[in-house]
Amino acid sequence: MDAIILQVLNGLDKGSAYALIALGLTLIFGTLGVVNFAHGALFMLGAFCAVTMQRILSASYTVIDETKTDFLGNPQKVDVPYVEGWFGPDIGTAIVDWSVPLAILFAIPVMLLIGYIMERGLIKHFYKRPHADQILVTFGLAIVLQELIKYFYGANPIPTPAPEVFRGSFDFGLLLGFAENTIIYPYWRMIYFVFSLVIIGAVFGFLQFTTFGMVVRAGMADRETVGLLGINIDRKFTIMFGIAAAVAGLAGVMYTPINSPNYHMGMDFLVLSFVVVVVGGMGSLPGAVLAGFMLGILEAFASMNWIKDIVPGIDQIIIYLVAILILLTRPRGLMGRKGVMEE
Amino acid sequence: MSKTTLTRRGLLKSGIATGAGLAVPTIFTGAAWAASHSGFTNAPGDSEVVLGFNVPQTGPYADEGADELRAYELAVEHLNGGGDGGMLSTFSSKTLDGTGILGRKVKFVTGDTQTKSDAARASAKSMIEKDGAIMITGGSSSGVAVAVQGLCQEAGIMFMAGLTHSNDTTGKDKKANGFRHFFNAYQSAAALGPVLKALYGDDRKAYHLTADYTWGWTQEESMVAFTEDIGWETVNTVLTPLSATDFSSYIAPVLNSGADVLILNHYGGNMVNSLTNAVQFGLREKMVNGKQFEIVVPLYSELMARGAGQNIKGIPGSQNWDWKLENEKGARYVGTNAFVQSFGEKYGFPPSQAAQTCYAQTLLYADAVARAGSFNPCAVVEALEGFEFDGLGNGPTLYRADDHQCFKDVVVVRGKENPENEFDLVEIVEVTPSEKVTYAPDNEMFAGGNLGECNPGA
Amino acid sequence: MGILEVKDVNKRFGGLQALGDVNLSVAEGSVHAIIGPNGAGKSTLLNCLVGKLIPDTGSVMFAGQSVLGRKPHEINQLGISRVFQTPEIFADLTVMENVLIPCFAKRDGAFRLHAFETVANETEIGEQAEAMLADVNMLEKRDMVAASLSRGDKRRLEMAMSMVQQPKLLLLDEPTAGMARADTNNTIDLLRQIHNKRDITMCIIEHDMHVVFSLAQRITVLAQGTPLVEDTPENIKGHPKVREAYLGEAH
Amino acid sequence: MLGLSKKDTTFLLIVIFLTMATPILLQPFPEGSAMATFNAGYPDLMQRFAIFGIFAIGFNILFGLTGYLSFGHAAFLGVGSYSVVWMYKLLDYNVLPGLVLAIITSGIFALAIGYISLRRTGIYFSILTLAFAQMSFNLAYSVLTPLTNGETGLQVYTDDPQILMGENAPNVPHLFGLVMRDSYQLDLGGWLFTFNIGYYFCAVIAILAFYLSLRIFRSPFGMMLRAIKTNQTRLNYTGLNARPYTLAAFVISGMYAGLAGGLLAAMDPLAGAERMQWTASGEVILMTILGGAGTLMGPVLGAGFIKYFENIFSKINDTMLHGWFGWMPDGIEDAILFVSHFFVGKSWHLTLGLMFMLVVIFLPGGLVEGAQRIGRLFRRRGRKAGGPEAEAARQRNPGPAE
Repeated sequence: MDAIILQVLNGLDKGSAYALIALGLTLIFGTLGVVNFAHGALFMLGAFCAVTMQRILSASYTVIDETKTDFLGNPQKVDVPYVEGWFGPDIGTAIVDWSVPLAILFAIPVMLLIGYIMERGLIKHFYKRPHADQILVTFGLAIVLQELIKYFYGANPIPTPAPEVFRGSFDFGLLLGFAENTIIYPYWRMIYFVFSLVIIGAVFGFLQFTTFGMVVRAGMADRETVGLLGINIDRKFTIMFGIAAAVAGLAGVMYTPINSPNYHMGMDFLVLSFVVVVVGGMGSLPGAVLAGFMLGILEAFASMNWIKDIVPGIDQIIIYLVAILILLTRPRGLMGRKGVMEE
Repeated sequence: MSKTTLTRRGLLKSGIATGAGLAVPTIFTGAAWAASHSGFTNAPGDSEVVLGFNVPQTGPYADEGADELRAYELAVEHLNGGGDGGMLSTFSSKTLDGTGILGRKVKFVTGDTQTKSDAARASAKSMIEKDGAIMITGGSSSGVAVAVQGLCQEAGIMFMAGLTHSNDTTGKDKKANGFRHFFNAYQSAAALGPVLKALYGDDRKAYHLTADYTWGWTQEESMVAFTEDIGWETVNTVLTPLSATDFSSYIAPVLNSGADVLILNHYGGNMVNSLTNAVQFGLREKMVNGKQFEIVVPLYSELMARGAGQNIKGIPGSQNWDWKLENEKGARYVGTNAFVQSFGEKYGFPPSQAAQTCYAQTLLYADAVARAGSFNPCAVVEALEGFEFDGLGNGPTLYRADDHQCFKDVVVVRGKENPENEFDLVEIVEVTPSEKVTYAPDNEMFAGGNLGECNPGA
Repeated sequence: MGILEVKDVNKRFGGLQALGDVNLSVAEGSVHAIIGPNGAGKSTLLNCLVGKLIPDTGSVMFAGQSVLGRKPHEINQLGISRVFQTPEIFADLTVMENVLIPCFAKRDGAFRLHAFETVANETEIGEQAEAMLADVNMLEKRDMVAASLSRGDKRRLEMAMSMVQQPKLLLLDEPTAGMARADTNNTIDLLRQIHNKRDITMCIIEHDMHVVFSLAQRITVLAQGTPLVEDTPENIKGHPKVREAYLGEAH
Repeated sequence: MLGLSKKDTTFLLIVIFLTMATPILLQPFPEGSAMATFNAGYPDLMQRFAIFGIFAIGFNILFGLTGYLSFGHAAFLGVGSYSVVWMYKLLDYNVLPGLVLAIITSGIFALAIGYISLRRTGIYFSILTLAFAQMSFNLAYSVLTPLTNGETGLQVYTDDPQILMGENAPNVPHLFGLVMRDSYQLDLGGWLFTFNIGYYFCAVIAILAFYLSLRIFRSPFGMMLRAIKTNQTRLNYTGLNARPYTLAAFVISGMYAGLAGGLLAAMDPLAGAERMQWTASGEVILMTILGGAGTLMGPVLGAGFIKYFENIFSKINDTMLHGWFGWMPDGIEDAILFVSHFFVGKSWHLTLGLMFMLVVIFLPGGLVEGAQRIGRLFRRRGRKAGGPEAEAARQRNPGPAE
């Protein structure tokens, strides 16, 4: 029982990442009809917003410390972050420590801007092109983006820890009456889960309760009619693309303490998030979220030892296996609409 | 089929009258030149010799590949008499004098393995077929090393392995034309065993998480054997998919299993992520069975340590070499400082163990050619087999003839609590002497392979 | 006994009774029209005939065989061809290819792996297709991409595609929908010409009374999923039930 | 000739000529010159051009004609390679039994995967094929190691049975004694041409594969496939069953992929699991679209383009750059070197990504369209573009996104 609760928790948190990426992917697909292979790259760019924030905050000036020597026997150069110089070591360290949460503020405008530029500069010209062309051009863009990141940040993962106070884990087991250490769960992962719920809720609320959202939803259902009503749907869709980019970016920022970001993390998530979107059903936002959490939880279960003992290697294929089973029993995924991307 | 032919390089550089259509059958780009340099693939001309540096330039190990490439360029510079000569001055064999190899200027070509066996072989083939490389070296994973080693064996080219840690490289998949300077999973485990006992006692319960591919398995097998040797109990061994990025679902059950040590048989991105996750779950603050919970990472690398950041603090593991070795452990490791000095002067930071092994391999090859007096792979193999040397930073070392594996001291390190700078991430706990990590050539973990005959190609 | 016999067909969509006890008999060689106001169930009935929908109860017999449970392509192979309300053609293929495909379907059946033959060498089929194109006055457009045709030409192409298979029964779903009067008249002429020349049984679903009364020999009036009357055009014209059904409809 | 129209026969003859002359055409620069780096006429790369050409031609039969975008063709590539290496291990180094087995096993795999996946269309089909291929890759890399040798890749060991191995039989891949890696070299005043047996073996098979694809394009079957792409509803109501047609196309293209995989192992006796990864499926998609989906030569051009970048651009390093630009003043040289670093050597992916974008933005019909535009420049205005490619290009879906 405790093992099951544990894996549900793990699954929820894996699922949060899948759901957030799939949500953005579906937003872009549903509103613009564009298959965006660069969406994983947006997630990665978000993560590197956190890295950049960390770099900015720890921007340093060099002090030569004559008392020590470096590896070549020269006097040791010591980097002192400006913030430490300005605010003193204690506050300075604290600010650097909080770089990931601070990066959220930084990432929102940056990602909106990147989304805006991408849509206006590139994606816009591909609305009427075949999906194959969209795939090729966005895949090319994804490669370019990740190679640029690699050029400036290297290929190695870059540690971006959570603030000190959020490190460590919480013992759920004690809360539920199990023995100590049976169900432990890191604080940051709980934050990530809550954060993803907030973002998902915000996107749904935005689409449900604002006029803007209403128009976009109508546009998702029937673009031409909405266009005929004299509403400038294109402009709204540009904003939607920015929002989707920001959702992916925020998912990336918050993910950095869970796994150190590297330049190819976007590609790692890309294929899985496509599977998630399709299992959820093309064009369905609730479907994407549901499928994200479902596949996350199933993946966590499949990694349990006794299941792996019965079916060796099941954790390697579970997502794909489930995807196949679902698509064969439900032709359009969990909540897909008819006629969307079936040609 | 006649095998008399002219190598492209020899032909062009020597200025033999060409122009007439001259079609001659060859095997590979076979070669025949001066009497002592005939009958093997890509025999170099009089003026220069080409080495092929095949390292990952894209993909997750690109930074490690970049460091290997730096070391190779440095080695070439030193072989050609440039720079401060690096380890040439400390190397026990004195045949290399800075005039290239056997009087030929050393040139090199580079390629991208992409850390995929296919791409690595394609890249190596282009070096052999197009650029006339006489030796291929490099790589950052065992799959690639085994694949390229196999190719070189077939083509009659020398292969000096870069970073490859799987037992198979000099075990099941060993080849006559291939040599490994880097240590292996068995040696890691053998070196770690006694140190772990000293650190954590002999009454421990270990839980293994293992990357689900060949290297991971050999690492796990070795670690299980040696930890059980010191009295530890193996609670469980769990395989994790190579493609996994989030290890939470594998790590969460660890505490509950009654284990008090977690051994992460992971490398690269897997290792960074699994370690980060394990620390995140607060495993290291827990007390289990009345003991502090501990994590062990058998194979360490500086770059991975940097990726894992502060999570690495206090985590023990093993390395082939460390740049602080000579300073901390004395003159036995002579060469280390000379190498660090010239590398550091040129690039501004200390070299990684991957860089050191690649630099050493290049020198060892050049020296073997010089001692053999020929580039013929069979002559080189003969010169390297059973070769005992010193002064390349690892202390006295033996290239064993039975399996072409180097036997030398293994460095046991631990993540430093208070690093002074970003390169000073680990502290040396102990150096396990080479006799403690030496095994019989027919050890069962290395069984099944066969060196075969050396192949000179054409 | 007609070539098409529909008996007691019922079809429900959830709470909606789309078809209720429909009985219909189409005589061989005749032109039979099915008319009715919007939502009368005309399209549902048609879809039941071609295999897109399966009725809940009842039977549909064609030339003595049941079509129920058969897939659309099987029903076509039995000899029923269908023309859509908006022309369904192979838009990316040439006009000639559009007509060749039904010819091959007629000759080779639903599937044949003729991967090593060459279309250009199939002279007999080519001649068939050319003759058909000549019949609909489109021979000079044979190498045009179908997507670039005018709407009227697309309609004619689609009819040519159906006709070239020499079906026993041709189902037409509002063949003049959205057409100008002149186009409508052209279409009527075309259909009449085809009927006379090839003697094909036709079943037309239509909205436009002008078309119906110009072509049909028998008419079935459908309202709320049930046939009201079936009779000759002359008798239908003044029929009170028909007027009642269409009352409120702007016709 | 050969059941082809005159135009197609000419086209085929041109293709045959280009294929046979590849070892010369790809060595435009004299050996030892600064530009020699850009020569591609060495056996391994030429073999890859031919092999990936076959892969892409086969993929194009499915994607170019029917529009079904498979994300799982790499699985067949891998199956083909494993089949050949297993034949080496069990019988001997003759490539023929392996290649036959490769085509058969990949055909069986394709039949099974296609039968299930083709129950869905559009992106649902794509994801089904992706799922099957990824499962194959993940299992081949780990659990199925006894069958695939996992990470290391399947290879021949000296203690393998090799029951047909004769006394003096070559212990490298060969065709009845014709050793694949043997080459003849021709030296012409500084130019060096390598005529490799393996390449010509692949080239002959590639020409056969191309010929077969040409026949399919011109056949009623090919026409039906294009009809499926443009309007499946109409096809059904025309009395044709789309399923067996798509399945046949899927199996044929799967067999092409298996053949290509088999040839990879025939040239180089090792089969790595990465061949089955989704990136390999992605690569063939990119090749096809880049060259021009639905055209005859496009996929081959796309394959050549990508493989050229992978193998040539990745090898350019600082030493070479210095060799080219060293004569320039230091400041300018540094600037050029700095810019070059974004595009060559370890950054070759970036160049490739940019190329994808540029081609798809400016040449929606792929490289073939580019070639046609250039061709048109040289032809008189107003003359209708002829030739089989123009026909194929016209056949390609010009319509908007669905």
